[in-house]
Amino acid sequence: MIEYPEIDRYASLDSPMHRFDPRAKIIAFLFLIFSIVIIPELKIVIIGLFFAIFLLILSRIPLSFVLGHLKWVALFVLSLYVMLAFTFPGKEIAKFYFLSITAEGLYTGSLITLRAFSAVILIFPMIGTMRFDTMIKALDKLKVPNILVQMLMFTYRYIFVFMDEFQRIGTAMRSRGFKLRTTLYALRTIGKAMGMLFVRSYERAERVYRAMHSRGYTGNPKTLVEFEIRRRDYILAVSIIGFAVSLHIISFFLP
Amino acid sequence: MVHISDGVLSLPVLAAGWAITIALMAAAICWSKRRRTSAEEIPKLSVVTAAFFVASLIHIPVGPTSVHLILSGLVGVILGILAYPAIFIGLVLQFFLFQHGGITTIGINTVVMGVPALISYGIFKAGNKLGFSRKGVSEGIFGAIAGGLAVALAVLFLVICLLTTGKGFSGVASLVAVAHIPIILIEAAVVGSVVAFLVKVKPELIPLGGARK
Amino acid sequence: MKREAITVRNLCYAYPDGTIALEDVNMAVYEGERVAIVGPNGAGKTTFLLHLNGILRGCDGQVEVFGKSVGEVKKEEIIKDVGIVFQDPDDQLFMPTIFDDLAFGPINLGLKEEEVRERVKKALLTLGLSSYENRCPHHLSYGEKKKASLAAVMSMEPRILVLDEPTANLDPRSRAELIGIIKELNEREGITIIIATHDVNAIPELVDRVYVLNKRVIAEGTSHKIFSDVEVLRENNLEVPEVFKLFEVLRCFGYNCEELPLSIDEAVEHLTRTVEINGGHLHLHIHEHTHEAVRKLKSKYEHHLSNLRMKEEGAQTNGTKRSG
Amino acid sequence: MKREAITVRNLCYAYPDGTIALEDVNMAVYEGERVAIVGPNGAGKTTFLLHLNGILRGCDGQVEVFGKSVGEVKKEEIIKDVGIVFQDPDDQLFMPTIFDDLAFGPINLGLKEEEVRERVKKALLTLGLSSYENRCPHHLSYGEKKKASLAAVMSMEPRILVLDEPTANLDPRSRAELIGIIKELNEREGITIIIATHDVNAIPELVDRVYVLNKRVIAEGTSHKIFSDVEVLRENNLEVPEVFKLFEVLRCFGYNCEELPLSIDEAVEHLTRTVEINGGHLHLHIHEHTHEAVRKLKSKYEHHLSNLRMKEEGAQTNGTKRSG
Ligand SMILES: Nc1ncnc2c1ncn2[C@@H]1O[C@H](COP(=O)(O)OP(=O)(O)OP(=O)(O)O)[C@@H](O)[C@H]1O
Ligand SMILES: Nc1ncnc2c1ncn2[C@@H]1O[C@H](COP(=O)(O)OP(=O)(O)OP(=O)(O)O)[C@@H](O)[C@H]1O
Ligand SMILES: [Mg+2]
Ligand SMILES: [Mg+2]
Repeated sequence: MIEYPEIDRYASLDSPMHRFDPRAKIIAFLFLIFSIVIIPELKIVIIGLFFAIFLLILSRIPLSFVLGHLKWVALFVLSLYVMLAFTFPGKEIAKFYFLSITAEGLYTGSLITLRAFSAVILIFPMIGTMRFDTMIKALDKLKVPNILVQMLMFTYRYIFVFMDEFQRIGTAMRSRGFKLRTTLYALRTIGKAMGMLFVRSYERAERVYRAMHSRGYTGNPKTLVEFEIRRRDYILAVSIIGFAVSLHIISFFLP
Repeated sequence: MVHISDGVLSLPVLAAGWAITIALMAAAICWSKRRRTSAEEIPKLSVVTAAFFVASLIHIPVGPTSVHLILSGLVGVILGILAYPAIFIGLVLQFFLFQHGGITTIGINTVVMGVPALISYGIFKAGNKLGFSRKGVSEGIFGAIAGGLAVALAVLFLVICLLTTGKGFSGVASLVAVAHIPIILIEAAVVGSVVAFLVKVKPELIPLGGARK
Repeated sequence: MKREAITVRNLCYAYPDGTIALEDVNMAVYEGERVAIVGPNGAGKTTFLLHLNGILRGCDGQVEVFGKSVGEVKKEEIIKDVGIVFQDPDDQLFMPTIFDDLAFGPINLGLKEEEVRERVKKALLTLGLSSYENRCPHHLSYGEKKKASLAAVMSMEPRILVLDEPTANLDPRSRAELIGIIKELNEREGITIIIATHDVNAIPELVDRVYVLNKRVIAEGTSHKIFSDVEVLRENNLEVPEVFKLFEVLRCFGYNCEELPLSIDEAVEHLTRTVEINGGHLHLHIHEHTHEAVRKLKSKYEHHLSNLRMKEEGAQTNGTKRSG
Repeated sequence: MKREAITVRNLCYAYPDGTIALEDVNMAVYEGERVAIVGPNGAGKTTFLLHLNGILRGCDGQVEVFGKSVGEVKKEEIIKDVGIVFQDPDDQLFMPTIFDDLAFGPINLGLKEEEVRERVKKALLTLGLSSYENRCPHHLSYGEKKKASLAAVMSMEPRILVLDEPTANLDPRSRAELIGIIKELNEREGITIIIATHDVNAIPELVDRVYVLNKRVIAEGTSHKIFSDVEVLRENNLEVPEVFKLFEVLRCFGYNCEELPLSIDEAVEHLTRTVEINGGHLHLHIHEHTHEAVRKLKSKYEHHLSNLRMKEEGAQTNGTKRSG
């Protein structure tokens, strides 16, 4: 069984991050993420990482949930780390047979890894603290082009449609004895089944769209949540942005 | 690995990625508005985008490891110009939901995958001009070319990005390129067969296919 | 005379792949009526219902809702009036929780939060789903989903309720309850009801009038009229309700009457009346034609046996072919 | 004594989200039997059926198929014996043509092309689908899909056939045909049949034995035994077949018998016998208790009315709460 991508599973908790106005939250966090990933200094990146962890703890999202999601990132980033460590030209500090690890490789690798982890960790206090449809509405309010907002919303919804269909076909295939191997037959079958999966998801998506329409959906995302930006939100947003700017000021003055 | 994660690339590359992406998206959206892409096309756009998203979760065993599908060529063939915003949305969701790739790199990643998708569309369109058989065979062949090429070009762009970020990345770049060779082949086969299948079963999805009109 | 709630004139529809689903359909449903649409699998019932609130648009045919032509007035106008419950509940439940799904319609109608919550609560209560409020629709059983999808439409409080196969996959009690709820909605709140269904046992109790649809409208009338027309029934894969069948059996045993009852309630009334007319007594007996009549009756309802026999013959022919 | 085809011991299952679907289920189905599983929506019927060929695995409970423990022997062994037809035919047909779909199972069993073709042909013939071989499944009507999904399982020639709601959404003729086909498969080829269904009118004709499932096994026995147990019926959202109800009405009019018939066939037999015993005649009359008895009977079957009343009260209470 595949797991649903429920990034907003803990959206119903209560924390300063949950109470943060969605629009201000999105802008402040995007600013912070963008600033951290271009910091050239490892030391400053570590400060950024700690700040990210601080915001994560503030959001009360269970750590186990976040760690589960970090698995993927770790896989990708760490493989890059290893590749860089061995291939980056520079001062050699260790050698295995014909492969050698360089100090510059390790430094660049660490820099990249920590930046990436900071960015991913920040995603949780940012979008894990509001429901996905709230985020969609916030994006709409932020004047993101309507076609993109709608595509984001429908794609999100259809991902579940797809995964459901995928799961059903998978169950049906297994119950008739199919096993995924690397034989030509298996690959061709997978190809056919994927085509079918696609057609069926398309048709189902069409029906879902009809159902939404027949319940009054007109293209403007609506939710029960009303946005109201208060002084507290401004203060929080300005301090996050201020922190991001100060990271760069420090790194500029660092030797 | 086609998605570059946060923190790898230098500021100029990131900025250039966003600039190109915003420009192309604006163009695509203007174009669709002019053609009055009505509300009814949103589901089609979104389903294809969702397929693009879910495809990256299907792992096919290759020797000791497994690779996942990319399908950017298929998106190009089906959606045409609008493939670009579709790939953008797909990447946004891949990061938001599964943390694949990165958030600051969405701009450049969209260029890396989206521009080849547009080129694939061009090739498929050219094939259409030559005349399709309506039985799915020639569509399938062109679909395969489009699918394989989309990945090959994406890898090329990726390598260029890595090389411009720093000299030290040449080793990584060549490893990445080699690792993608089997993916190009698998992708060509899968996209080709899916296109051939769709032409037969759901022709309205492949507007360029000969089966309609 | 009552106002027409739905008027359909010369409606036809073909799917993009060329399948013709509807040809020249005409129909009129009056305000406060309950109407069933029956017909074989693939007759175009679902396709027809999708035209009633403008989801599908047929060729030059016209659908009017309370005199407003669908397609000419704004879509919201129609949607406010006509609520459709789809055949497959998976199509209809698209929000992360049941609450959100029920709130979706009212929110889109632009109602205030207070009112939205009230309507959701009411719909949940009506269908006995109060404890499901925060569950995820994907993780329900089929029958539970079916009820939730009805609740999601009820929360919009439409004046016309269109139901596609509402009783399929429901357990018998839920089915009976649903029938009760539909009747209640109609009787107490005056909601016009249109139902596509294969559940012939529910029809007599549930509706006032029946349309037989098979690409076009084949027949129209009260349940009694439709279920007495053996030709129409046979040609449209229909059957009569069990109660009716049983009274046909009783007739073979000498039970005397013109119009046979279709539901248990009618049966009770009918028996009482017949007994009273006959001076408090009723005689059943085996007369000379009983066995013959019963045999005929049985063969009338056992399409499938004749069908299978045909298949066996087919198999033999085939066997010959193969060896030949 | 017959061999046990399926033995289930102490099966329990909870979904990942914590919903408990099955608790300590025990069941034994003998070779060549036809067994129905009934129970309210959300009772765990579908969940249970998915255990029979190992798609789901419950906690330490055991499922044995012809003495082989599912989970201990190779999966293919079990799949060869147990064929499952899902509730929704769309879940089952995933190949571009009907032929591919029917060939899918046999190919996976590792059969030779010749044999695969033969089996596909036979399955198509059995279900009367021979002309559909090259059609695309998703352009078929619901009834045709339903038959095709049964054919896709039949081509694997299972010794045990498991069906989830086979009659839902079928038009009455297709339903009757399907019932006929299932009986034929059982009688002619000795296939053991297990059916989860809400279609109480089909049960007496279709199966030999009934299990009432509601998380655990509540009751077990012949249709007659189950349908006479008012308590079990009420508590598990079940109802009796229409024919049975009608004979209860007849009983109020003085029809005298111990065991009431459940299907039309039984009714004919029953009437004939009763008339013969009574010297060729049968008296019905309104006696002093008739009206009272009928009233009682009606209230017995109208759960939904009492239920609705309850809900109204609930609504009122709720209203009070809100204003308070
Ligand atoms: N999306 C589609 N594309 C092409 N043909 C379709 C599509 N949907 C339905 N059809 C065809 O249109 C006809 C009418 O279908 P429809 O679903 O309206 O039948 P129905 O009366 O609702 O049947 P059922 O009782 O089985 O639900 C059928 O022949 C069907 O195969
Ligand atoms: N994927 C799932 N995740 C969590 N809970 C589930 C899931 N599927 C079903 N359930 C729950 O498990 C219980 C049993 O479901 P199941 O589908 O087996 O019922 P059923 O007897 O088949 O009902 P129906 O007659 O409505 O088809 C229900 O309470 C349902 O809500
Ligand atoms: Mg239908
Ligand atoms: Mg079920």
